[in-house]
Amino acid sequence: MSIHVRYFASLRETMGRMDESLSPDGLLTVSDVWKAVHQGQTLPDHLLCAVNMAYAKPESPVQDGDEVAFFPQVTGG
Amino acid sequence: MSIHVRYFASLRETMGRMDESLSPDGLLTVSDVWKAVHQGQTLPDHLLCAVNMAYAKPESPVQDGDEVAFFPQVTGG
Amino acid sequence: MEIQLFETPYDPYALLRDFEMAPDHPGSHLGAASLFIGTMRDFNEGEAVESLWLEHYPGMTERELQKIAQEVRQTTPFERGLIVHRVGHITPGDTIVLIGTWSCHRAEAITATSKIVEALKHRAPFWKKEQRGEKNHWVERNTPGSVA
Amino acid sequence: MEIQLFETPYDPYALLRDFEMAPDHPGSHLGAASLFIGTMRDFNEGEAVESLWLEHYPGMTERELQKIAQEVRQTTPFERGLIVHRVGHITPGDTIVLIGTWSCHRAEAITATSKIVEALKHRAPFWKKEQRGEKNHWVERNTPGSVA
Repeated sequence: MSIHVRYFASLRETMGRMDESLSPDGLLTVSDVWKAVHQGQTLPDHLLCAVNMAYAKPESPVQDGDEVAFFPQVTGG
Repeated sequence: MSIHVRYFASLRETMGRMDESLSPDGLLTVSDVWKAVHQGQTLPDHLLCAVNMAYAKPESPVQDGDEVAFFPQVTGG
Repeated sequence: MEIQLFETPYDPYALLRDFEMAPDHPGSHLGAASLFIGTMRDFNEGEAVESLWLEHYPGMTERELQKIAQEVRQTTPFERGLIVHRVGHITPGDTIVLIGTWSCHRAEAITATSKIVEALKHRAPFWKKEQRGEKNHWVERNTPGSVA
Repeated sequence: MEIQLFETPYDPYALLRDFEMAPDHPGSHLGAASLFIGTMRDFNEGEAVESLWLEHYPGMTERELQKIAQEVRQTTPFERGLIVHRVGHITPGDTIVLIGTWSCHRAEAITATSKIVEALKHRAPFWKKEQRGEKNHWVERNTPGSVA
């Protein structure tokens, strides 16, 4: 299994990819997932995150099979 | 000349007429106009009044040629 | 402010489309429209209402609606506004009132329409008479469950 | 709550008429409808905007809109609700968002729609990218003069 990571909008462009899959080993929180793809850097305050399509916090737990998404402030409407 | 008095809605039905014309003699205020057609009675609190199609008060002045209207609370919308 | 009073049924959506298509409607500059539509209900206070008679004060009604729009505009600016109201004989499902404001900013449009709705209910010279079965009666102000 | 996302232009008024005609719409029981319509403007911050790209998060966007509707309904009950949003390539004059609530009471409809509009702007996963001349850029949250 794995953790499916997705990026949207400007972050998708900055990352240069829409999504990727990570091995769940050692990834306990959303923050850990971010660090795993950013050489240990902290998740910036201005980014939002979701686990399985519901808003989450950096400290929210993640499990094998989860979909974790990162994106900038929303601007719809 | 004269003062044109108009009634609307339930008051029109109670009065049994839509409008009437009064001689302006001695009619200085809206209240006086009401008293002239009600044997000296005071204008009841629950009624509204207008002079020349703008809301007025019982003490608002009236002049020869004015249109004075009395009606119940409004219920549009 | 455009004010329209109709003695016969009107389609609020056809009317809105026409309003927005008009040459003086600054189309794409206005990002936000806030609309309120009041429809005649077939029930009031648990009783079936067959029809409604809506009386108004021709001349004063239009003036008061213009005044309301101007007053609201002073504190809550909007670009375009529309007030439509039925008068005369009305049956359930008919649109009674349509109020719309258009603005560049959503908060202003929403607040302006809401203020116009409240002011219209409290000040505009309209009076409703309900027909329920054999009886008819003038609607009292602030009837619980009053229409819209 | 009915949620609709469109990739191509839609006519908000045709859509509203269809919605009210639907068999499950309790027609004449609902006296009040409060509607908000957000349209793409052709100017932002004084510059011409040629087009907009609206990205969303398929699946989460719909869920979040349902959550917003449910939360608003708990404090401000309404009978029926509709949220429509464009995604993809949008040009000036296109309707971006349509929010409507129907209720027996005008205050509830007006408040519910207003709350849904605010929550959608702040929480629903949509992102706008503006095309101005040769440049395009992602719209920042709370841009002064931001659309609607």
